[in-house]
Amino acid sequence: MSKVVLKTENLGISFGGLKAVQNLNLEIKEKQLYGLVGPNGAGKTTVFNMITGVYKPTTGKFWLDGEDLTGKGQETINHRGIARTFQNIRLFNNMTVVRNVMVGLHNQPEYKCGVLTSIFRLPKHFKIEKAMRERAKEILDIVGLLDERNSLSCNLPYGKQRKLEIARALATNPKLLCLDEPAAGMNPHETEDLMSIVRRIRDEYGVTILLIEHDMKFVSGLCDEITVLNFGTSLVQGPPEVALNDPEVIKAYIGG
Amino acid sequence: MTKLNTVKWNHYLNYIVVAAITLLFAILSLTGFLESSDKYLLEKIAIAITLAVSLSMVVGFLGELSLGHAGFMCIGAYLGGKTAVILEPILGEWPTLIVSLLVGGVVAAVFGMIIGLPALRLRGDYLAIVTLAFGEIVRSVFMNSSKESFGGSLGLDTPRFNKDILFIIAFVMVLATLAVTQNLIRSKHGRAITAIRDNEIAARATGIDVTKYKLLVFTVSSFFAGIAGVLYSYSNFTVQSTKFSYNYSIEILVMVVLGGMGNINGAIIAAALITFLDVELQTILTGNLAVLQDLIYALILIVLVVYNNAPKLKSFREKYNIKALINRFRPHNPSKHRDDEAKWDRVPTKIKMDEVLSVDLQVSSPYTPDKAGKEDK
Amino acid sequence: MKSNFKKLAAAALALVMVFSFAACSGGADYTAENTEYIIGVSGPLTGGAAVYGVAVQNSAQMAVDEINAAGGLNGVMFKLVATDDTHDATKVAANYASMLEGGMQISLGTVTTGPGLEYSKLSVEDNVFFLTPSASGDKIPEFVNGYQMCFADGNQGKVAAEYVNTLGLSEIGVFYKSDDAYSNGICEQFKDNLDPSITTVEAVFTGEASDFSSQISTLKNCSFIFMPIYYQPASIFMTQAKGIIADDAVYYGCDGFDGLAGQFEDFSVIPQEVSMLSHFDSNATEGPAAEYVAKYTEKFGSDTLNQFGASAYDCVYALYYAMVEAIEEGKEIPVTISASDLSDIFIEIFESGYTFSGVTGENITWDENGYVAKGAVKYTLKEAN
Amino acid sequence: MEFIETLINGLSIGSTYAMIALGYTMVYGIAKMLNFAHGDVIMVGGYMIYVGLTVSGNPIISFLAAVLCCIVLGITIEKVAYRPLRGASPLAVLITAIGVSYLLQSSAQMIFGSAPKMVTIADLGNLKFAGLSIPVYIIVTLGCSVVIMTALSLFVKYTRTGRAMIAVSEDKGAAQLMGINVNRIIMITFAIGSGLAAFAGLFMLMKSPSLSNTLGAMPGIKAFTAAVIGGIGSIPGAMLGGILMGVVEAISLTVPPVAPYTDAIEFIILIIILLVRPTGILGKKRREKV
Repeated sequence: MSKVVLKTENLGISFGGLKAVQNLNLEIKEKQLYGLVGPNGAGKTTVFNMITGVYKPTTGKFWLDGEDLTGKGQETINHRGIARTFQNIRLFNNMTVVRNVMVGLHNQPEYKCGVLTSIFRLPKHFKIEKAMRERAKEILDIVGLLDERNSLSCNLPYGKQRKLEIARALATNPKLLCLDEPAAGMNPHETEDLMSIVRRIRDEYGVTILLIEHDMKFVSGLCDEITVLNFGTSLVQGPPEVALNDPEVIKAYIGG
Repeated sequence: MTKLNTVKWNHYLNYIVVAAITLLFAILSLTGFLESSDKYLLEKIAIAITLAVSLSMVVGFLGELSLGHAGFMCIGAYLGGKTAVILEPILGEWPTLIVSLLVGGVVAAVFGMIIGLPALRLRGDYLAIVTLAFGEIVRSVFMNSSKESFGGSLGLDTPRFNKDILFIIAFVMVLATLAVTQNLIRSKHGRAITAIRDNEIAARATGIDVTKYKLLVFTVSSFFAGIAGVLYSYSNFTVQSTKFSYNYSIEILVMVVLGGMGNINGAIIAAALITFLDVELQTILTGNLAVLQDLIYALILIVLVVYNNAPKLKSFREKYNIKALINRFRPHNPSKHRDDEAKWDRVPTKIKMDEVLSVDLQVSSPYTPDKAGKEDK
Repeated sequence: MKSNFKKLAAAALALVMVFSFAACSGGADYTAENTEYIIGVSGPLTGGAAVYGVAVQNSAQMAVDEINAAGGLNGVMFKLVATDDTHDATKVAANYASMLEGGMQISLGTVTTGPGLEYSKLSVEDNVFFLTPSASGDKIPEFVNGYQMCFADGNQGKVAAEYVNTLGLSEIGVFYKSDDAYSNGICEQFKDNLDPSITTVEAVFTGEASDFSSQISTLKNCSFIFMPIYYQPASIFMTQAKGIIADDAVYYGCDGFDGLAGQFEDFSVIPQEVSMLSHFDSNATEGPAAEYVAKYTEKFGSDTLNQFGASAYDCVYALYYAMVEAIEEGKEIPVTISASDLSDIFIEIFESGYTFSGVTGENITWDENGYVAKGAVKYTLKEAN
Repeated sequence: MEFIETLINGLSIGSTYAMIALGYTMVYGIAKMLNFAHGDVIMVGGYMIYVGLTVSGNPIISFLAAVLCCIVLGITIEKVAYRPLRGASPLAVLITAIGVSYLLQSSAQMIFGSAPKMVTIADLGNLKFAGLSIPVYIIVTLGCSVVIMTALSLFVKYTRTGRAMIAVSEDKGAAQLMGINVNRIIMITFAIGSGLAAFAGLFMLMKSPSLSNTLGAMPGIKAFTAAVIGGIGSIPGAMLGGILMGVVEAISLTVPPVAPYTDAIEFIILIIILLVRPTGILGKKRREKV
């Protein structure tokens, strides 16, 4: 039995009386590819926002590797090992692709460098800059963006922007990588490509992956286990082929 | 490993140019070729550049709008000036200068850090008005100070430094400001700062310590504003708080914006140009023509800004400029693209003033559509 | 593409700067090519205090024109250069340098006190004589080259207090501008010299405030209000105080009140008595003051008629007659005389009991410090209705 | 009794601020720009009243002429200085606004000279009531501003144009897609804002008859502060903020030791309010969709 990376207990949040998510219990195990599916407005992104610290949950708690992270800030949660991508892409538009990834590397202990070191241009500054660049190139290679590394990120096509987001999140060396609709807006060929990238990240880096996706082919082809959300509550949990065929789920999607 | 220390000369070009100009004028000054009006002008230009470069760190790179830069300068001017008054008889001219520069800069920096705190909570215009308010409060405090402390409405009498040398010192400070600003911006820390500007939420999610960097930028920026203030107090016999009103902050902001946001070289050129224009208009348009000063300044401002920024004039701008002219004679060679050649401190940046007013989070919105349209827009 | 435009601008700037720097040859002999005596003055020609600067500029120009029309000084004409400092001390250095380098030999200093201190310190280094019409700061005459045509603030405050002490009041109101050197300067001396048995009720304002209802509330029970402020805010105060402050109260101001009458189309709308301590009476019906008022009004209208202008008019004449006296004493004043040499002559003349009679007083003299000695009169601008 | 008088003074100062703040808030809410030239439109309004009075002698005609002039001026400024920059950085617009402000001030000095003009609109006298003496203009100003605020709220809520304004303020692009002529709406906003500036000019002249080219500068900034305190973009907020600022100013001016610090106190209150409520008292809290 592999260990649990992310565990949530009765996680819930309400906005002005509206219960967006309630009583969510998840257990994501190490190196698992976990899917979060559900119709629009079911509260999937809200779950992401809670476990990455954008929102503070109103009820319940969650743990990463046994450490309680409930109510911590976004930066702290990222430092502890949860990284994410965004549904509406949020890149640093005025930076080149490679620098976007270098921002992701910012907090890695091996690239530590004080402000004064940089201001006075001590040799360490140059050494670290170079090392960061090399590392960023390696990460870009994984998602297949090495050739575009010097273009401005806002000039990339949509699909590549999504991949860049993944690369940036990966650069923060997470234990858990949360992908918010990574395949949205991609053509089937690109989706195929993305699936292999996600698998590769999991296999080579040992990162546990939690993803939200509407593309059922993508989910069932990739995920080991899924949770179906509807109106903020978990309908079914289990392997995709089982969960997706559950009558409740079909009803929720078709609209009963 | 040999490549580690390869210096990118183009990164230091502005530094070299400013240093060369300083040296040139220093030689001219020491050999008696400069009139005192030239020296005053050079002092003013150096102070303006220091202010513009330090403000561009906040506005151009951190992406926060500050309308209180003159407030930090005011603190520097009064505290540096007071230090100079007290210490000059004890320490002599030069040690006093160094101590007052430090005192003025550090105290301004402390206040910069304090004013950086609301920057964590407020965005866009709300922060702008808080910084404006801060500047006015500072001004009011010095204005109403007792005669013995800071001179009150009469102003603080400060020693004026030898005018043959002061502008050289001021330009050395410009170089220091430039070095610190550029080195900071062109490092991993600068990358984090620009990341916050480009997308604060993504920066947080990527683990950037937003609090630390916002405070850092405000602190460093106001440190140099304080230094500029001390220089100002040394270049005048009296420091009067009326000078440091929000109008002066706006004047500095104009330099930064005209220079192109996040473009340090642009800010330097704009600061020099505007100061030069200001002083020339003031001394050329005398008597009955004086009323034309503001008129001409305003017209130049409007035309420049519209020309530089109007979306409709974009194609015109791209067609007729020096680069296009040069490129006609020197074909561009795309294969020369080196690693990371894109100039990241030259990219256009935009401050989203209406960021706070962007679309509600649908799920969380307590406002139903008909309720939202009630009275407030 | 922006930066390219900047480059163009920068190139232009560099060119202009090189030319402007090249234009000056160096050396201190700025007056060598003068063909007229050049008088310089720096004052607020634009901005909130422009009315005072413009009055000085107009009046000084009027005096210069008159002197020139009468043949100048032994055939040599005078020329006035008025630069704009917008009441901002930091602009004075540039103005001073450009005027000096433009051949200025005589100076009227600055119009207002704040920039005046800066000006004094700058000009004392080069020994450029100035006789300021209206920069009334106490410190200004302390400079060896600085003389005032107006009363120094402290003096005004003292004289005003002495006058108030004779009135036998138990409580008076004081209304002043707390961020203004002139207003504070007078107020301080006034309070120091006031009989301690008189209690004061104070109200202040700052900046360019235009709503004094709160201050009026504070002062509404006072029967005598001392207002060492300029006439523009005073006129606002009086208009707003109508019906709130008792009709038989007295408003008493200093020379800043001058010009007040011109502010109102009909001064009698103010019920209270308005009087001031001044050296110039704009309501004069005869004598030099009346002549000046007539000439000025004809040329520039009554908008900017105030004691600043009258004082400036006197300054130009005082300097002219001082030069005449110097020549009579055998001194030579060639048209190319340097500012410093001329300053020595002026200082000698002014220190040796030079007497001048003009619009703002008769037999005006200066003490060794440069403070003016002339009759301060309490003018009643308007009787109580 | 003293206190009531102070309070009334505060309401009077505040209603002028509110009138200016309404203009700021309208323009900000819809065009999303800080119109730093707003204060100077007030000044132009004041001069127009002065010109009207000199020419016609009738306060009402001259006031209406001033409103008209201000509206035309507002529309012209928007067209010449702001519209070409739509879609550019908001800071660029801020700078042209400052340029326009300088332009108006120096033009006014060129045309009308540097001496302040005295404008006596009409002496309304004082109202004696229960031992209080209240100038009538205070009551007029207060009444006018309440009426205008209500009218403006109703206009925005119930008319087609008003609702189009809300739409534009929420999302320009979407409003355009819905067939709203964004340029026209922004033009109307500027027209309304500038018309209100003429009202503010009238109020200020009723209070202090001295008219100079810097008339609108400081009140402009104070009113902007008021608009932010109330929650910029909110019409009742502007009113509330204005009145609050006025009352604070009046109280602070009557307490001798703090009186010189009045401006500072107002700004300190602004900072405190923004720290507690980052979008002002009535400002809507907006969140970015993540």
